[in-house]
Amino acid sequence: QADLLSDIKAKGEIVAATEMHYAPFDLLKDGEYVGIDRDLFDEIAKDLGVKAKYLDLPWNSILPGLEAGKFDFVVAPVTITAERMKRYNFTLPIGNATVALAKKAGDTSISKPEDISGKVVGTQKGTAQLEQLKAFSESLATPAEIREYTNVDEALADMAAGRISGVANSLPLMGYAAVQRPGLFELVMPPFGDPKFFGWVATGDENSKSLIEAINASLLKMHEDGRLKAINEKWLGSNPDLPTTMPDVK
Amino acid sequence: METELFVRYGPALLYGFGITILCWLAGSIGGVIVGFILACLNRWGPHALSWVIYVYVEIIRGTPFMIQLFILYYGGPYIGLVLSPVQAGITSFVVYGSPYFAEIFRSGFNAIPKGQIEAARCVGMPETRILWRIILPQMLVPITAPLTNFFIILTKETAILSVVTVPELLFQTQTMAAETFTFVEPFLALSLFYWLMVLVTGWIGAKVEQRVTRHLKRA
Amino acid sequence: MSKEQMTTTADDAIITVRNLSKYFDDFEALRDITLDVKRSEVLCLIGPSGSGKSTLLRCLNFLEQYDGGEVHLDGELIGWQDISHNPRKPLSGEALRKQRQHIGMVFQHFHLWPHMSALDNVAEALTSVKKLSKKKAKEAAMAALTKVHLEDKAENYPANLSGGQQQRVAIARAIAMEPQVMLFDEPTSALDPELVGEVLSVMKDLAAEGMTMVVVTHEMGFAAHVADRVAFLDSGRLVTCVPPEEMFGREPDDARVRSFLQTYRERNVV
Amino acid sequence: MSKEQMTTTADDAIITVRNLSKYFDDFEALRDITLDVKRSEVLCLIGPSGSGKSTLLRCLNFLEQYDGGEVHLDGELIGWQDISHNPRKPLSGEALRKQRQHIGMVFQHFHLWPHMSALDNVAEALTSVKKLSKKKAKEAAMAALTKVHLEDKAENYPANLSGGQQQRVAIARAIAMEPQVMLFDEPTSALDPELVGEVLSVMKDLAAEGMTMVVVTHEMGFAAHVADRVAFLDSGRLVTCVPPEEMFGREPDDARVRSFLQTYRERNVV
Amino acid sequence: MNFSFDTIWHNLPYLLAAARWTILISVSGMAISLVWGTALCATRLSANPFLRGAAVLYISFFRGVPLLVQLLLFYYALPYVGLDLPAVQAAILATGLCSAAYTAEILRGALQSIPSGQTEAAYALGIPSFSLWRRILVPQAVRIGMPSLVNELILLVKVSSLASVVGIGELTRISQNITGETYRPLEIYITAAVIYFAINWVLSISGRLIEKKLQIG
Ligand SMILES: Nc1ncnc2c1ncn2[C@@H]1O[C@H](COP(=O)(O)OP(=O)(O)OP(=O)(O)O)[C@@H](O)[C@H]1O
Ligand SMILES: Nc1ncnc2c1ncn2[C@@H]1O[C@H](COP(=O)(O)OP(=O)(O)OP(=O)(O)O)[C@@H](O)[C@H]1O
Ligand SMILES: [Mg+2]
Ligand SMILES: [Mg+2]
Repeated sequence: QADLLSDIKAKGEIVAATEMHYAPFDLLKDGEYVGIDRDLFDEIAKDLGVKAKYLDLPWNSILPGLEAGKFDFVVAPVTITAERMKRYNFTLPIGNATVALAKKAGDTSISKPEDISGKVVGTQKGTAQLEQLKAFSESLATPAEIREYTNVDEALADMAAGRISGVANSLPLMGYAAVQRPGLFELVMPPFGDPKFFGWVATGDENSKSLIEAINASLLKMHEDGRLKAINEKWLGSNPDLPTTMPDVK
Repeated sequence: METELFVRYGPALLYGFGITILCWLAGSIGGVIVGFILACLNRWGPHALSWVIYVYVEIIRGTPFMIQLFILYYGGPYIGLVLSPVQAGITSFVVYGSPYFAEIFRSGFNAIPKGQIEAARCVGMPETRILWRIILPQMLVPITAPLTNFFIILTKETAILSVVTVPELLFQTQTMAAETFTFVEPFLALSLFYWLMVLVTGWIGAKVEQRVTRHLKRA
Repeated sequence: MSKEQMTTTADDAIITVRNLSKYFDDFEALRDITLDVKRSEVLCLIGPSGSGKSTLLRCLNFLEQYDGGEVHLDGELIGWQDISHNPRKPLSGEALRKQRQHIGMVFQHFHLWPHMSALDNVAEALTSVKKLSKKKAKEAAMAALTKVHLEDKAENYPANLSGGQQQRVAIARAIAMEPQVMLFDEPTSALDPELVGEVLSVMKDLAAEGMTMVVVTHEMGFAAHVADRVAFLDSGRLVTCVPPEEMFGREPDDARVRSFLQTYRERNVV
Repeated sequence: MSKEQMTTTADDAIITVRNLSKYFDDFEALRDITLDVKRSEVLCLIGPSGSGKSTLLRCLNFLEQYDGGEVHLDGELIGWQDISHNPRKPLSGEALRKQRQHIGMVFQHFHLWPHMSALDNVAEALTSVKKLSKKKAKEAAMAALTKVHLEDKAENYPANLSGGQQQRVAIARAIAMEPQVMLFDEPTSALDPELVGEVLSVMKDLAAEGMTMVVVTHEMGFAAHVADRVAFLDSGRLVTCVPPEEMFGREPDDARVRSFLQTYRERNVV
Repeated sequence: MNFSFDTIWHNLPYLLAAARWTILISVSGMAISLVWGTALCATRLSANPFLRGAAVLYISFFRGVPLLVQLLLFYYALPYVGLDLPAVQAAILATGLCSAAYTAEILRGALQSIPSGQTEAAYALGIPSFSLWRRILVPQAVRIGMPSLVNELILLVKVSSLASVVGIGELTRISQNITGETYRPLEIYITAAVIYFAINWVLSISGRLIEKKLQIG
């Protein structure tokens, strides 16, 4: 029986894939990979006593790549859902994935999430946040029209171009966009829908179990010694309340 | 392989296929027409115009479709050009394809021996008639294959339309993949649909080629 | 120059060539050719290979843009908009087309359209230029093909015709248009003696109907029989232009012409 | 048929044609041709346009796959793997290539390669078949071009050559290879009388050097002067094959031949 | 819209660095495409029905299946049969082999318009088929097909962006990533477009030069 953790330790290197296109978790700044995931995982690799090597892949090919064994682990933030848990092994939460809304700066018609009622809102297709947004929209008097984009950039670009009034995605992402282009985007508080969390994933089979356990242990250690807090404050300016046990998912 | 997936996503996939075919046909036929006009203007039009056409061809051909589409759709509104996704998709498809077609037609023009055109001029045939009766039928010999090639390439370029939320085939298969965490099945469906289009295009191309090369077959 | 000369041109000249010259890059293909072709005349051009016969013919319908001098057809300047202007500007395509309608041509290399049957090759211009109905055009084309004994090959593509058959299609294509002037570039090069005779008689008929013809040929016998005058070209210059009796009948004055004709004479005493 | 005939073939025959027939779809282009060509012989093929002269020539080097009968070169069957087998299977490309190296050909339509200069047209096969060095090949090519008086046009592309010049390049290209047998398809059709004389003398030299030649021609004078025997084809059949004196010297027996030659005789009394 | 030249200026070095991958993959792909495409075309026209059939099959497969899927096959499926190609090689091979199918068809089309008499002339001289192709057929086919070939090579440059699915940070990918950080897609994409244009323009000009050089007469 192969064991991923011992393989990695024997190699002295863990190859982790992500899409370097999900600020503030993963981004390419001045040609270098940085972000919350990077900072966190560097620490974890240190704990494991191995070197971390990062790969940039489009989201479409990350999970197929994982299954084909082209790399060991996915450090992209993946929203923890029941359906996904059937197929993959998740780590403990590493970020808040609750949906939040961004609007065009200066748009006075929207001051709270419910104001999207009857308006057009964009989001990334195939995400857990889309499901949340749909559910939320249904609960409104007049539901919002929801447009799905292959990428959140395009949704934001379309909002800047004036075709849509809001973009919904995970709270950290929307917050970061608002900070980066203050004159253009604005975060609408509070987040809405069910609280959701991001985790990292490994293959769903037995031999990645030990790796997940080791990473979880390392994460818990970071919870305690304040490294997690420091990293989050560096990127978000605040510290999300992340659970230290696996959250309940329906 | 989970076949019930196809039952569940079948209608969406078919719908996407329809949109793909619509954009592809409208875009590529428009592209052929514009390309042909460009090639003709380049050959018979005033000299200054051929420079304009050269610049157009080089710029549009030299830059990626995704970026053109992005600029048209997301940049357009800044100059007051607001298009719907399908409108933008078809427009940019026509624009994107035309320089390639123009170049293919140019190569076709070059392949006709000068003497045959001289012979046509000598009997006083008008230039348009020469184009239709002498040049076009013969230039189809060398260019049917490249034309078929490019129609086939365009079938797959439709995938890029998903960037502007055109609900085409790739868009639908991505939804399927994201919602079900399967990869083989959606890609299989995608490949199958494209393959179908390519098969039909290739078949038509072969038929056209057979027809236009009739005179080359020696008994 | 020329303006005065032109006005002195005999009234019955349909083509007047004045001081014509043509360069291919540095190579002087025609030098200072001056020549008249009278209405209904048959003028044969003879001369060594590469002497400029085809080039001269091609200048007459402006397939070559001549560099110096002028060519007039029925008093109309061929090809150029205006001779005084420098550099010269060619006529528009449409104007050229009008001029060329009156001038038929049979090419040295035939230049048939390979994607059309023999019949369609002949019928094409009848529909598109003469505006005959499809049916009429086919009939007329068939008549022209019959003149050159090709009625049974009407449906063949050029690739499936023998060399002589191709040449005859080219002749039929040109004569079907009934132009005022016909330019023939070696119209019998691929024909057997019998057919040469036939083509000769076709041309005699045309001449009788008043068609003007300029014929490049290497067959002296042909020239002797069909021509009103024979012009001899050498290295791009017009050496002489005289009736055939003078050219072939007695020992020519010019040494170049003499040596040219000699080999022929010797060989043809069979 | 044939097997026995073959063995009775005269020893000095280099080409033996037995019961050759060729169809284009339903059209019978050659019917039952039987013919020998002796070593160093010059055989001229004459006959009306479309009678099958080019087709016969093309069968000799298997550019046309003949349907019936056989062609042997130096005792070797040309083109087919095995004649008894039905349907016949052609030789592999490589084997055909070997056979064709010994047979040169000048085409009726020249078939020069338009993207190569005259010199390169001639030099090409010298490097790729005879494996001469580039330099040697160019020298030999230049020598061949000089033989046909084209040394000053060596750098021209075919499009920039006159008809006669193109034909001479085609001749130079074939003779530079020094094959055992040469097939000429109307090698002088585009040449003026003087050059016809020159080519004739080139061919006489080749014959003296022992080359076998089959020449399709429409110039009876040429045939009379150069041929050892003259074959007359009509509608795909070999009507007669006799020495030129017999063909031209006295009134021929065959009515078809007689009428064919008549027009020619009349016209060439210049 | 406030267009930010700063963003462009700041990120240009990274885009240019990424363009190196684009160039590496597409130039290597072109080499495969042209050489293999010519061979494929010859096979497609060969007298042997099996070779011909194989070429037809090859062409219909590589034209029929989306390149993305081919690339995924090369990278993710070949390991199952024991051929584990590194990402760059897989990308080069996939783009080159796919493009060869198109190149072969372009050449085949062009070859058809070369009069058969020219081939016959070569046969009659006993010119070996390799020389026939190299010296007589290909130069003329290239002249006639050059605009279409340049089309194909330009498409190859652009399609090299698919290499991102196997983790190569080529130009399109990096510009998307930078967009994700700067939220300035128009600026970044226009810059990327200019870089693509520069690469393709070199191709196009070379194509025209070759075309001129091969012009007859
Ligand atoms: N590929 C072909 N398909 C059908 N018929 C053909 C083909 N090639 C030649 N023919 C016919 O076969 C006959 C013989 O042709 P061939 O070229 O051998 O004649 P030829 O004797 O050389 O005539 P010419 O003196 O005019 O060149 C002609 O009637 C021609 O129409
Ligand atoms: N396009 C061209 N470029 C350069 N030189 C040319 C061109 N066309 C013809 N020539 C040259 O001009 C001269 C005259 O050519 P032309 O075709 O008029 O000769 P010709 O008298 O018809 O000869 P032939 O009897 O061999 O057909 C030749 O020496 C030829 O090489
Ligand atoms: Mg000439
Ligand atoms: Mg013939």
